[in-house]
This record gives sequence, structure tokens and C-alpha cells, in this order.
Amino acid sequence: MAVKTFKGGAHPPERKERSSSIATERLLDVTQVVIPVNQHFGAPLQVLVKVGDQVKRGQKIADAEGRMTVPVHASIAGLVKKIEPRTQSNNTDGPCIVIEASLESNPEDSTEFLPPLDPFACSKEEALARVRAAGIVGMGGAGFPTHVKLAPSKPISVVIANGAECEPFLTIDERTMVERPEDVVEGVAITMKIVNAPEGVIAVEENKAHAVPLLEKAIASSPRTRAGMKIRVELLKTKYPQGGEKMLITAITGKEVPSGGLPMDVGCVVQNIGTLCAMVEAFREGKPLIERGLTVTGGACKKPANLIAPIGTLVADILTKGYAVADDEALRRVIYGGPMMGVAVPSYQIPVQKNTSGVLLMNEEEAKYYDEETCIRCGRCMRACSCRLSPALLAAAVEAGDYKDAEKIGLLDCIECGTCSFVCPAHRQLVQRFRVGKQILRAMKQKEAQNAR
Amino acid sequence: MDLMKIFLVALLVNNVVLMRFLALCSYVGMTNDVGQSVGMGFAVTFVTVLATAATWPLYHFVLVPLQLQFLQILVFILVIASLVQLVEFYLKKNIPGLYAAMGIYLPLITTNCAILAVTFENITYKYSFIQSIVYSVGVSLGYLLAMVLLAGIRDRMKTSPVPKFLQGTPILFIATALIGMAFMGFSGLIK
Amino acid sequence: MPAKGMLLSSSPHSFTPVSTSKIMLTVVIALVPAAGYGVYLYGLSALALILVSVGSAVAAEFLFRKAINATATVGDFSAIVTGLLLALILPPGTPLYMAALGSVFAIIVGKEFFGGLGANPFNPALIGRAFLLMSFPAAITTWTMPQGLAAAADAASTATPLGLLKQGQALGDIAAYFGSGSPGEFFRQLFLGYRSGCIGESSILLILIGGLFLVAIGVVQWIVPASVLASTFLFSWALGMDPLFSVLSGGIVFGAFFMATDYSTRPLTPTGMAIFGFGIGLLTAVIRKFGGFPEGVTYAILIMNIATPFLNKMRVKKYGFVLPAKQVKPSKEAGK
Amino acid sequence: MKGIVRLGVVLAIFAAAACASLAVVYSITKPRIEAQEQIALTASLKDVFLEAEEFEDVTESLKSDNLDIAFTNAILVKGGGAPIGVAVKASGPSYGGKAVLLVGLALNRSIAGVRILELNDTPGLGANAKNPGYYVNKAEKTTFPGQFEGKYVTDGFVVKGDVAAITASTITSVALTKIVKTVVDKAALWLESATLSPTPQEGAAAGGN
Amino acid sequence: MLTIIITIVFSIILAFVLGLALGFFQKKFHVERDPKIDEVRAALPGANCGGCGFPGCDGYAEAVATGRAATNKCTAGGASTTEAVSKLMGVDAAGEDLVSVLLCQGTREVALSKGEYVGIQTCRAAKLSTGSVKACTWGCQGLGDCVVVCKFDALAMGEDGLPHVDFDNCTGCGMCAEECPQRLFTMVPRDRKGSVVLCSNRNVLKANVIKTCKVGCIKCEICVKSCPEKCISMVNGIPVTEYSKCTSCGVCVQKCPTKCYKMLETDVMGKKKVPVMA
Amino acid sequence: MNKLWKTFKQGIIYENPLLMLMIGLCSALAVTSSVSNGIGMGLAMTFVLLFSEVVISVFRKAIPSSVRIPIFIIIIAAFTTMVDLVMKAYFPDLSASMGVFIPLIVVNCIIMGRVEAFSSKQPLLPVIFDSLGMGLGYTWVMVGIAAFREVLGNGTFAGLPVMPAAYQPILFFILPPGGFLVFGLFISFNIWLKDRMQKSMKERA
Ligand SMILES: Cc1cc2nc3c(=O)[nH]c(=O)nc-3n(C[C@H](O)[C@H](O)[C@H](O)COP(=O)(O)O)c2cc1C
Ligand SMILES: Cc1cc2nc3c(=O)[nH]c(=O)nc-3n(C[C@H](O)[C@H](O)[C@H](O)COP(=O)(O)O)c2cc1C
Ligand SMILES: Cc1cc2nc3c(=O)[nH]c(=O)nc-3n(C[C@H](O)[C@H](O)[C@H](O)COP(=O)(O)O)c2cc1C
Ligand SMILES: Cc1cc2nc3c(=O)[nH]c(=O)nc-3n(C[C@H](O)[C@H](O)[C@H](O)CO)c2cc1C
Ligand code: SF4
Ligand code: SF4
Ligand code: SF4
Ligand code: SF4
Ligand code: FES
Repeated sequence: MAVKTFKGGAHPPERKERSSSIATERLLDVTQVVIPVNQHFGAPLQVLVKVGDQVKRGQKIADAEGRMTVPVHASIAGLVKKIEPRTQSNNTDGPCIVIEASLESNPEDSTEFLPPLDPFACSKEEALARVRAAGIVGMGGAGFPTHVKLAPSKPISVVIANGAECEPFLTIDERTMVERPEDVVEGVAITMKIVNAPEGVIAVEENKAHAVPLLEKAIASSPRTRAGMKIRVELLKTKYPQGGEKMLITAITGKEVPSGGLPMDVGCVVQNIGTLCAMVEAFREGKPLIERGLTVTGGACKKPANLIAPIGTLVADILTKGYAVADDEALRRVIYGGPMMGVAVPSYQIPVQKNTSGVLLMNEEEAKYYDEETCIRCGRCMRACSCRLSPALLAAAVEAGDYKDAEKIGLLDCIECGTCSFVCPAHRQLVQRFRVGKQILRAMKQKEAQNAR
Repeated sequence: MDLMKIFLVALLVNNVVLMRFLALCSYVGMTNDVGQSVGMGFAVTFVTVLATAATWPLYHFVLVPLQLQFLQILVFILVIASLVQLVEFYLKKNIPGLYAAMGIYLPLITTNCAILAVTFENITYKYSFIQSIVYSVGVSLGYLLAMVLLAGIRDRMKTSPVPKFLQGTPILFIATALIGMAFMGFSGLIK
Repeated sequence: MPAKGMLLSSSPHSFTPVSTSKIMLTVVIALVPAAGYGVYLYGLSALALILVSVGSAVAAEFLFRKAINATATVGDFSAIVTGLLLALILPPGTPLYMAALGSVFAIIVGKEFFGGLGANPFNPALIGRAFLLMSFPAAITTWTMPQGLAAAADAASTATPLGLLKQGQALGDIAAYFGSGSPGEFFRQLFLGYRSGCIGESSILLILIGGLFLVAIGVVQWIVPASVLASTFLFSWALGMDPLFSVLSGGIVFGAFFMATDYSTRPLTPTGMAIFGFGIGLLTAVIRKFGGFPEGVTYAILIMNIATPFLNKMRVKKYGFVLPAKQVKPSKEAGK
Repeated sequence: MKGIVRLGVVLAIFAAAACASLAVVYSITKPRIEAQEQIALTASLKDVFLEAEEFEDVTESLKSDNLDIAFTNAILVKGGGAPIGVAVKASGPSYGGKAVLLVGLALNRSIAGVRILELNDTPGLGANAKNPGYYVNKAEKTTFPGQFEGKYVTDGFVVKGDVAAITASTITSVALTKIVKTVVDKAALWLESATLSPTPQEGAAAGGN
Repeated sequence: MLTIIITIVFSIILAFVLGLALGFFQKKFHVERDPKIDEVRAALPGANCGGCGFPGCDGYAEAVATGRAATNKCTAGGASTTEAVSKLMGVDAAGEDLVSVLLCQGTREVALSKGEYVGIQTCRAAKLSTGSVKACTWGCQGLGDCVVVCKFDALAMGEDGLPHVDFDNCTGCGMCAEECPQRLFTMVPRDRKGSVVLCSNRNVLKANVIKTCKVGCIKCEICVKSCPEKCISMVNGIPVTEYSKCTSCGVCVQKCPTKCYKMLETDVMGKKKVPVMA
Repeated sequence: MNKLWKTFKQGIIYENPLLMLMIGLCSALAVTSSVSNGIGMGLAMTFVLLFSEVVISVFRKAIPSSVRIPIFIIIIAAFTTMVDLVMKAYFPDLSASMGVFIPLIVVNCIIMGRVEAFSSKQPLLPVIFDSLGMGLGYTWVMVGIAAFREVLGNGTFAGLPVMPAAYQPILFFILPPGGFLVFGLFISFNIWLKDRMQKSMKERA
């Protein structure tokens, strides 16, 4: 079988070996969680509880009307201590609900899950309502409301499970595929059912090839495939950013998502491995999205770990409790997410959120920062760009303040994957420029639209 | 072949701007972006040809018979200035689309020395009418070429960390010097 | 809590180990065979020329940046490449002070005036050469036959293959001039490298070794040299010159691999590079055939350098490119 | 309409005044300007033919048949009442454009002298042709045009052969030589047709020059 | 003599014809346009040199009149022309005489920084990537986007890490206020008297403010309570003075425990200049 | 008097037509390959500038504004032609070496610019000082550039050899690209000079 891939990309050092063979561990003794109210891509929520309220595990604590909203649930049972602004994993301050665990109460009463639901028996509307009610958002990064993604306005021909996990360091999707292959397959099947897709593909990068037999076995033994659903595993070249939605679709279907368009425009739905498992649990147990898997690793992490942690757990707590151990002396940079797209934060006193796939504790060497030099026009960025943009020219246009030209070159098409900055021998901060540029361009367009009116 | 030679020499070998230092004021002022320089270049081409078409007969059929060759400077510049003015009026009123594209450059042209130089040289080089027209097209397209090339480099220099003491006009002239050096490659091309 | 203040940065937080100075160093290494052979052919005076050129380039860059209070950049080794390349495209008998002058001009006017590395619109080494050619045309067009390591400084002057061609000599005569019996033998001689010419351009074989090494490790993209050589071949043939002789003589191979590929002055996009290379080949052939000079590589590259900003507009279609026609709505036009 | 006429009148007044004063200046300078050209030409002619006294314009009968090279003036030069040679002001293309030369041919068919009147080639290169301090032959201190003096029509006129070239300016050298050669050939034919031949002693004198 | 006569006759005919034609065309092809353009055009030298970067004086006049160009672009005319054009345009362009005031006192010493920011050294980029390089989300990023954008040399980065306004040079153009990603500048009339709070921290938790900045407004509301004229109210977490009532009595300034309340006329505009960073 | 002096000074540095106003550039580059050309052109230019400005200033009230441009052109052209004729008559060599650039004084942006901006609005005396200042400003730059180019590129100054015999002229400087380069550096130098002078003036104040 030819290994598929896309054009461009780069090979940052993988550094996955540290945690790839460590079994996933579940955090049980969390005493306090800080749950950000707004964890999805969409309109802000209203808080449904007050300070002093007793909440159950799985109880809805924030919600709002509107299509682009997803409720948030208490991830542990306990007392609402505070509702106040705290720093979130994207470095902004936002309202957070602080819950202190009350362990004395009996676990039976302290849990409030939804009733189980058979996704293959219920209607599409019911299924979508369940996905929303369970608070599921994309766990691969963006936090896009999954129920919106599962209600496409165009016919879907293939559902892709994104098991690429192309970000260096991170191993949680790999562990999930190894440990829970059945759930992954079931998740694909549920998604296929909801979007009425004839085909499902589990995409795995070559460096995780050892998961393929397990997945294939699970597919073979799954009641869904026996009932006629077509699911297969596809091996992809290990290359960053293979896990990017657009790159994945191109590698597997050969089609390109049109500029400004969505995967559904080429008949695809892409779901992260974690998201699939969360969906399975939401139907099978009625369990909302109150915990997620993540990898804690890095050069300044003496004991790396793959964990399942309640949403809102402070990473500091994970470390003090010894699930993972930090080397504070060596610690120079904390990243929420992967090294290529994650966010550098000032400390690890920040909660695990629905889209936190890992926390990296980097040491001096890994965190080495190079000062920017002038662009030598080597063109490496252009050859590496996964979107075939021209980062060097784009950066020049942005720097010159020529946003119209920048838009033409494709500023808004940049997926901020960071490949260009990674390969640049002059260590140009290309992606940061594009982010700033996008912000300004969007503001400009908004202004224009207002003026036009 | 003769016409071709006149044209190519005027366009490349003896480029008005790069080798003959004419029309520099607008060369510096009007090369902020490529579109602008193209507009200006075509406007100049148009007027140069028109000016040649007007002054050549005037010289040969009026000034020479009357023995008034010494009024050449005065008559030529007056004719060109009025011509530009008339064209401007005409365009503004009757072809506003074209005026918007190119008319705004017209006033600049009155004092563009390349145009006057061409009309003089048509006389000094004893060109026939046809040769004069070809020569004027060659010269003005040479001007357009130089304008566009500088505009391209200027565009690029917008993000260059040019040393402070050279920023602005000095570096434009230095860039022109280097363009001129490259154009030396055309020298001797047509003998 | 962590001991020290945390680094806050924008993603990505990981960088390639490749750096500007490493790239420049590779180019120097790739030039070693051609340069070494040049010294072997023309003796220690050629070595002195190389050293003076490199030295004055580095000194010029260092002092200029110091004078304008800019960050020191001699560490990126690009000045070394410029100085070395300039020396390699000068006749072996060039007086040392001229080489120094050319080097200083190349670095200061050709490069630093525009903002230094990556910002110069023209190939600095070629600017240096063009400057010398304009300023001291006699000295820069005086050639000597290779004399071996022990060469005397004032060897008798001679003609180059292209110079002879310009004077209207037939291929057979040129071959005979260089001691070859037949054109075929002469071509082999040119390929291996025994003829008069610039220090670095003699052995096509060694240039190819260096150049292909750069292509192989990804420092140079194959498109530029390939299109330069292909179009030189093509247009020389079209203009009635011997195409193989055209490619093997003069500095075209050296220029194609080492000078047309200069990062800051060649276009960045593949289509742009192809047209760029094509233009160089065409202009080289035209200048050789009709121009006032026997060789046209310098000017061909410089002229195409001017076109680079425009060629950069020929970008690859971006991922998911859709024709913008759909987006232009008549209402928008009216809105303006 | 009245306004327009008024503008026209004002303009006309200014134009008339300006032109009138110009005309005055012109009438003053005119003789001198015309004289200048004549003076320059005569001076060069006298420079070439030392004994020249009278000049007869023969431009009409002495013409170039080379398309590139034009003869602007042709003058029969007389000294002591008798013709002593013919001089041609000829122009042709060189490296940097048109070059204008004055070539004098003595009756004995040897070149009496070559003067470069106009040359736009590169300073320091081709332009060295008109530089009185630039010698093609340093030992004998002959300038580029100077080397033609005394050459016979029948000589080769081959650059880098019997004609020394200007360093690094083959193109200029060839171009100028071609002009000289063309003039000399045509002028010799013309002398033939005008049946002017040297008296023996004149020939000796000119030849020994 | 003949020459002179021919000349005069010829020139009269030529000029008269041209004059007629010009006048005629001007009438015939007259096009209506904004009189302002003509006014500005009249103030320009008419050299049509293109030095301004616009196509000729007309092009520039139109650009100025329509507000697309600054008034100081005409190089041929020099300073006098700039003055004249500015006067023409200025009459209705400039309204009140405003100056810009920075609503943040978080110098390097008093305001805690969040970490060591590396990356593009502009406030906007820093803000986008880190939320804020200071522990205070609202504070000045100290990378001087405002200084770069000020065309009048009125802003300079102080050694304390904050931009300082030179009130003599400030023209109140508002570019800095527009540019600052933290929206830290407010435009006030030059002669404005009264008190102002030099803090923009809208975090309502006192503890959070104290932790991050020594001169932040800690929402104690002492100013609100102590003002004898009752002219201070909390808006969006920040005390705001109502200037129609404020008498510059200075009580709020004295009472403020973190000294973030200041008197505009003395503490802000009359303050000594801070040394500028090299 | 002080004011007149200031008007005069303006043209030399602060509003130097070539270096600050960037107008009238063509001749500045074209004829500056030798010092004598530079002086000749500078004087010719000053002459035309002076007389045009004076005449226009005298008649400024009599010129209707709608035909002022043609009238200015006529006046300038007349003086230009005079210069041309006089030079042809008395300095034929100089006239030949400056070629078409003498007639081109008529379109030299400096003259039109000053006439419109200054002399059509000012009385005689300031106009004289203005034109002399502008003329001098133009001339010194011309001579400066020419000196630089001639000495480096030809080894001579105003035709006289000034460099040691062994000096190999750097031809670059008398070729067109050299003209552009030297001119660029001159502008940069003048900007520096102006900044210096303004700074020292500020300090004194
Ligand atoms: C001499 C030479 C010729 C090549 N020719 C081609 C070619 O015709 N087409 C092509 O796609 N790649 C060609 N390549 C390879 C490309 O330069 C490049 O390595 C490759 O396209 C990058 O592929 P990747 O994105 O998978 O790393 C050539 C390489 C060399 C050294
Ligand atoms: C550059 C880039 C790399 C990405 N890498 C991965 C990845 O390795 N694994 C993954 O699951 N999602 C990755 N994503 C997110 C996917 O594009 C996509 O949003 C996700 O797979 C959709 O699933 P979700 O909605 O369940 O999160 C990446 C996105 C980008 C822009
Ligand atoms: C800037 C420049 C100007 C030149 N000007 C002339 C010139 O005026 N006349 C000329 O014959 N060669 C000139 N050349 C040199 C020719 O291009 C060419 O090198 C020469 O004619 C070859 O002659 P050679 O065989 O004597 O070296 C010039 C070269 C350069 C670079
Ligand atoms: C990259 C390169 C460019 C060259 N360009 C020129 C040129 O433009 N003109 C030239 O006369 N020689 C040039 N040479 C030298 C030329 O190839 C050769 O030595 C003689 O010019 C052949 O007659 C160049 C050499 C190299 C290596
Ligand atoms: S960050 Fe944007 S520009 Fe850079 S490689 Fe990724 S898609 Fe391309
Ligand atoms: S990789 Fe870096 S140095 Fe190379 S072209 Fe891109 S931005 Fe420039
Ligand atoms: S940008 Fe404008 S408002 Fe701000 S300080 Fe400068 S002059 Fe004042
Ligand atoms: S005031 Fe605003 S723009 Fe200025 S330095 Fe501070 S954050 Fe940046
Ligand atoms: S003098 Fe201004 S364009 Fe020539």
C-alpha cells in the first residue's frame, strides 16, 4: 500500500518516545477544578450556578441559546467556590467557575449523567441534540462545536478519524487508539450514521503503524462493520502537519478544500480521536464531556504521562499529585498544546480545557529561542507551506502594510500551522506576522463592510 | 530594419532615463507603485507621439520656410503645452473613463523634458516624419520601461532595512545607478 | 512553581537547526573545488586575488555596519561568499587593488546600501564585476593562459574562446588555438578545464560537482540552473552558434549554479525561477551574438535581476485555489 | 466670447514682445553663429592642409554610396590658386552613436590628415580616439587619428593590422577606420574623375609630409 | 529687420490662435468640480513636478481637498505652500485642540511582567501572542507601536518602559489612540482641568490588581466616596470623573491609596519629562 | 535685509532645488561629467531663472491668471533661446557638449516652480534674491557633483590633470550609472547637513 501524504510540510523532531509507551492513567483525586465558561468556538455562555451552590458531576453549569453554543458541565461533584476571571489556556482572562470537591457525599447521588441513547436507533435530530447536550466540541484543537459539524448542508461521502497526531511530543491519540480501538471504530460508525456517510477512514501516521493491526481487528469485530458499514485504516507519511484537516483530506481523497470553504464542500467530515471517544461515551453512558485525555511531557518533565483528567484540573495539581513530575529548575517554557501550534503560557496554574491535548514542560534546549534575522529569500518556507502559500512574500506584504496584496497572496488561507517558521533558517516569526496581519485585515474588512452599508 | 534600429536604440541602448538622464523628476515622483508608473508611462507615450506629429510638420513646413528656426524652443514648448491642455480638456469632457485612467498624469507632462527633447532631436537627427514617430515611441516606451522597473524595485524596498541616511530619494538614485549598470549590457548591441 | 520567568512566545516553539551561516558555509565548500583548481591553474597570484577579494568584502561589511550602527552580520558568512564569487569571476591577472575596490563596491553599494543580506535587488558579486568592467575595461578583459602554480605575475596576454568567437573565428580555429585537434577534443578539454578565462570558470566538471552538491542537499533549487543551461543551449543554437560550445565556454555554467541562484536576487516562485533562468539564457546568447561584449552572463543575470520583483508575482496556486470570479458581485462594483 | 478674445490678445502681446526681443538677439548673434560653423570647419581644414587658402564646395559631386556613412560636406581645397587636395566631412555609426570625421586626401592619394569632429563613445574608451593625449603608439606618440596621416589609398586599413586599435575599443577603432576608408576610396575616385593628379614635386612634398 | 517683422507677425498669429483655442476649449469642455480643489490648487505652485507623489498639482490638490493626502507634500512650494494649504484645509479640519493622555502608569518597576516575551517586538503582536506581556491584562505593552505611528515626534519611549507624550508637539491627531492595541490613550482638550485615573485595569478583583501592579486601581471606591462634588462614578470597573462638575479640589488624588488618581493640569501635563530610551 | 538674506539662503541648502526639492534633476546628472559643463549649465540656468523671475514679477499684475502658464512659458522660452543663441555664438564648444540640455532649461521644473510659487506673487527685490539663491544652490551642487565625477572618473578637474600620473581613472564615475550614484550620495549628504544645521540652530535657540 502506497503511503499517502500531501505536498510540502516539514519534519520537526518527534520526541514522542518519552511518553508513547506509557499507559493512560485516570486522575481520581482531584480536589479543585477551574472550569472556564467559554471553551468553544462560538457565542459566550451564561453561568447557571451561583457561588455556594452544590453541584453534581456531569451537571450542566453554563449554557446559552444559539446554534454555535455548547454547554459546560461540572467535572467533579462539589461546591461552587468562586466565579471570577482567571487566565485560560489561550492566555486571555475569562470567567471561570471554581469548584471544590466535596468527597463526603455518596458518589451515586453526586453524578448526574444523561440517559443512554442508541445512536443507531434514534433520529438524526435526537442524536445531534445529544452531541450538543453532552457539551462536545472538537478536541483536536479548535474547539469547534461538534453538533454543528455533524449537520452539514452538503452530502458527505467520507468520515475521517484524525489519528495523525502530527504534533511532536503528543501521544495521547496514539495511546487511545492502542488502548481503546473499539471505541474509535464505534465513534467513526456513529459519525457515519449521523452524517449518513458511506465510508469511514481512520488515518494514522506511519510512526504509529503499530496501532493499525489493533484498529483493523476492532473493525473486523465491530458489529457495525458486520452490519455493512465500510470502515478502513489508512496509513499516512509521517510529516507535519499531516493532521491538519485540509492536508488529511487531500492525502486521503486527493481533493482540496476550496479556499474559504469547509471540509463538507468536498464531502468530508474530520473528527479527532478524542472527540470520537467522547461521543461514544455520550451515547453509551450519557456522559457529558467532563474529562479528556492529554499528554504531559517535555524535557523538563521528569516523569511524563498520558492522563485522563477532569476538565478544569489545574496542571499544577497534576504535578503536585505526582501523576507527572516537573523539573522546575530546568523548566523554561510551558506550552498548552503541541510545540508547533500550542500556546506558551506564563505558568502551569492553568486548567486543562476541552481542547487541551497536551502540556509541554520544555527545558532550556527545547525552548531555545533564536533571534530573528533578515529573510535571506531562500524559499524554504514556500516549499514547506502546507497550503502552498508564499510565506516570505506574504510576510513582506504584511510588513509593508499592504493587506490587499497579502489577502491576494493568501493571508486568510494560512492555517497557522507554523511549518514555515519552523523551517526558516533566519528564524523569521512568520506565523506571528500572519496572525497579526489577519487580525488587522479582518478589522479592515469589517470597517469596509460597515462603510459600504 | 532602420526603423527597428531606431526603436531599439531609443528603448534600450540609449534609454532616456537610465542613459540620458531625461524625465527624472517624474521618474522619482511617480514610481511609488507599478500601476501609477504604467499610467504615467502611457500618458507620456501618447503625448510624445502627438507632440512629434504636431511639431515635425510645424518645423519643416512653417518655421523653415519663414526662416524662424530660432523660435524652435518657444514654439515647440508652447505647442506641446497647449496640446496637453487641449487633450486634457477633451478627455475630461468626452472620454471620462480614459481621463480617469490617464488624464490625471497629463499636467505633469508639460514639464517632462523627455518630450521636448524628443521633438528637438527629431529635428537635429534629421529624421523623416515616420522615423520621428518611431523614435518618439521608442523613447517614451523606454521611459515607461525604466519607470516600471524602478517601481518594482521600490516595491521590494518597502520592507528593506535601508540605512537611515539613504532612505527616501537617495536610495532611488542608487537603485537607478544599478539598473543603469545592468542596462550597460545592451550597449553595443545595436551598432 | 518554576524557578525562573517563563519564555512567552508565539507558536511554533520549535526551530530547524539549519541556519543562514550554515547555508553560506555550504556554498563556500561547494566552491572549493573550482577555486582550488583556479589556484592550481593560475598560481599563487590567483590565491592572493581570492584572499584580497574575500578580505575586503568582509572588512567592508564589518566597517560599514559598524559605521551606521547596525547589528554586525559578518557572522552569517555571506560576505565571504560574495568576495569569493567576485574573485572567481575576475581574470587571473586583475590587479589586487582593483579586486579590493570591486569587492568594496559590491558589498557597500550592491548590498549594504539596500539593507544588507536578503534585501539587495542585484547580485552583489556581479555588480562588483560590472563596476570593474566599466571602470577598468582594459584590465578586466585581459586574459592569460594557465601557467601552473609557479605562474609569473605578468604572463603574456591571450584571448578566450568566446573572445575568439567574437572576432569571427571558426570553431576549428579556436580549438586549434587551444591546442586541440578537433572540436570534440576541444569540448572535452573545456569540460575538464584547460583554457583561458576567469579564475573559477575553467573546469565545468568541478563546477558541476560543487553545483550538484548544492542541489542535492537542497541549498539550490534545480529549476534555475536547469532553465539557464537549457535556454542557453536552445537560443545559442537558434542564433546559429554551436550550442555545446556555448554552454561549455564562458561563465554560463558557473553563473547558472552559483550566481543565478543567489537567494536574494532570483525569484522565489518556481514559475518565476523558470522564466528567470530562461531570460538569462536568452540574453546571454543575444549579447554573445550581437552585443559589444564577447560574454554576456554578467549582464544577463543583472538584467533579469531587475525583473525579479515582477516574476515573484507568478506564484503557485495556493491550496484550494478557486477562481475569484464568483466573488465579484455586481453590487460591490456599484458600491465603489 | 469677448473674454476669450481678450485672453488671446494678452497672450499675443506677450508673445510678440518676447519674440521681438528674441529676434533682436538672433539678428545680433546670427552672423557669429554662422561664422562659428564656418570658422570651425575652415580651421580644421587649414589644420589638415597647411597651405590651404581657398575652398570650393563640391558636396554635390562627391557622395557616399555606403548607406551607413554620409558625407555632409566635400570641399576642394586650393592653395596658391591650384587644387591641393579634397576634404570630406563624413559621419557614420560608432560604438556610442554617430561619429563625425574630417578626412583630407592630398592629390597624391595619401591622407593629409584626419580630425575627429564629433564622437559620443564611452569616455576613457572609445572617446580616447579624440583625446590628444592618448597614444596608440606610445613610443612614437601617434594618436589614433594621427596614425592615418600619410597612409595611401592602397593601404590595407585593417584594424589590429596596419591600423593600431584603441585598447579595449575594437568597435570604435573599426568604425572610425571604416569611415576613413570610405572617404578615401570615394575621394580618390572623385579625384580621378575630376582628373586632378599631383604635379611631381607636389606629390613628393605631400608624400614626405 | 525683415526677420523681426516676420517674427512678430508670426508670434502674434500663433499666440492669438492658441489663446483663442484655449479659452474656447476651457469654456466648451468646462466640468464642474469641488471648488475646494481649485482653492487648494491655487495655493500650489503649479510646477507639476510630481514631487508630491501625486500626478501633478491637480492630482495633489484633489487628494488634499478630499482628505487623502497630508498638506505638507508639496516640495516645490516649500514651507510657505504647506502653510497656505494647511490654512485652507485646516479651517474646517481641526476642531477642538486635543492632546493625548496615556491611561497607564505601569512602569517596568511597578507592574509585574508575565514572563519573558520573545517574538515580534510590537505591542500588537505581543498582545496577540501572550494576552499581555504584563501580568495586568490591560496595561501598556511598552513596545512602542504608538511611538512609531506618531508623525509629529510627540511620543517617545521613556526609560521606564512607558511612552510619554510631549504635549507641545502633540497635535491631537489621535493616531496613537487608534493604534494602541490596549486602547490606552484618551484624547482630552488641551485646557481640560480636573482629575483623571491613570489606570485601565478593569479586573474587578482587588486581589488580582494588587498582585499585578503597584499603581493599579484596586476598586476601593474611596475616590467615589470622598469626592465632595460627587462627580466620580465607577464605569466598567474604572472610576470616571465628570468634568462639568469637577472643581480640581484634589481630594480624590490625595485619598487614592495607590496614587493612580492624578490632576490633569499639574500631574499629567505639567510633569517633568522622563529620559528617553536610547 | 535680513529677510532677503534668508530668502537667498533658502535655495542654497534648505530648499536646494536639486537636493531637497528634487526638481530640475535631468541637467544635474546629464552635464555633470565635467566641471566646466557644470559651471556653464549653472550660469545658464541662473541667468534664465533670474530674468524670467524678474520679468514675471514686474508684469505679474498684468498677467491674467487663466493664461498665466502660456505666458510664463513664452517668457522662459524666450530667455532660454537667448542663452542658447549666445552660447552657440560665443562658447561653441561648451554649447556642443551640453547639447540638448540648454534648450531643455525651458522645461526645467525649477524655473516653472519658482515662477509659479514665488515671482508671480512677490515684488522685485525678494524675487531677485530668490532667483539668485536658487541659481547658486543649483550651481554649487552641479559643480560639486561634476568635481567628484571628473576627478575620480577622469583624473582631471576642469580639464586640468589633478591626480598623480599613475592614477587609473575609475570610469564608472563619468558614465551614467556613476552619475546616479554620486547624485544619490549628494542628496543623502545634504539631508545630513540640513539636519545638522537645524539641530545646531535648535540648540542655540
Ligand atoms: C537535477 C534534479 C532534477 C529534478 N527534477 C525534478 C522534476 O522534474 N520534477 C520534480 O517534481 N522534482 C524534481 N526534482 C526533485 C525536486 O527538486 C524536489 O526535491 C522534490 O520535488 C521535493 O519533494 P518533497 O516535497 O516530497 O520533498 C529534481 C531534483 C534534482 C536534483
Ligand atoms: C496544522 C494543524 C495540525 C493539526 N494536527 C492535528 C492532529 O495532529 N491531530 C488532530 O486530531 N487534529 C489536528 N488538527 C486539527 C484538525 O485540523 C481538525 O480540526 C480536527 O482533526 C477535527 O477534529 P475535531 O473537531 O474532533 O477536533 C490540526 C490542525 C491544524 C491546523
Ligand atoms: C561601459 C562600457 C563602455 C564601453 N565603451 C566602448 C566604446 O566606447 N568603444 C568601444 O569600442 N568599446 C567599448 N566598450 C568595450 C566593448 O564593449 C568591447 O569590450 C570591446 O569592443 C572589445 O574590444 P577589444 O577586443 O579591443 O577588447 C565598452 C565596454 C564597457 C563595459
Ligand atoms: C558567473 C560569471 C559571469 C560572467 N559574466 C561575464 C560577462 O558578463 N562579461 C564578460 O565579459 N565576462 C563574463 N564572465 C567571464 C567570461 O565567462 C569569460 O571569462 C570571458 O568573458 C570569455 O570571453 C563571467 C564569468 C562568470 C563565472
Ligand atoms: S503557517 Fe501558514 S503560511 Fe506558514 S506554512 Fe502554515 S499555512 Fe503556510
Ligand atoms: S524560509 Fe525564512 S529566510 Fe527563507 S525565504 Fe522563508 S522567510 Fe525568508
Ligand atoms: S499620535 Fe497624534 S495624538 Fe498621539 S501623541 Fe502623536 S500627535 Fe498626539
Ligand atoms: S501605549 Fe499602547 S501602543 Fe503604546 S507602548 Fe503601550 S501598549 Fe503599546
Ligand atoms: S528637469 Fe524635471 S523632468 Fe527633467
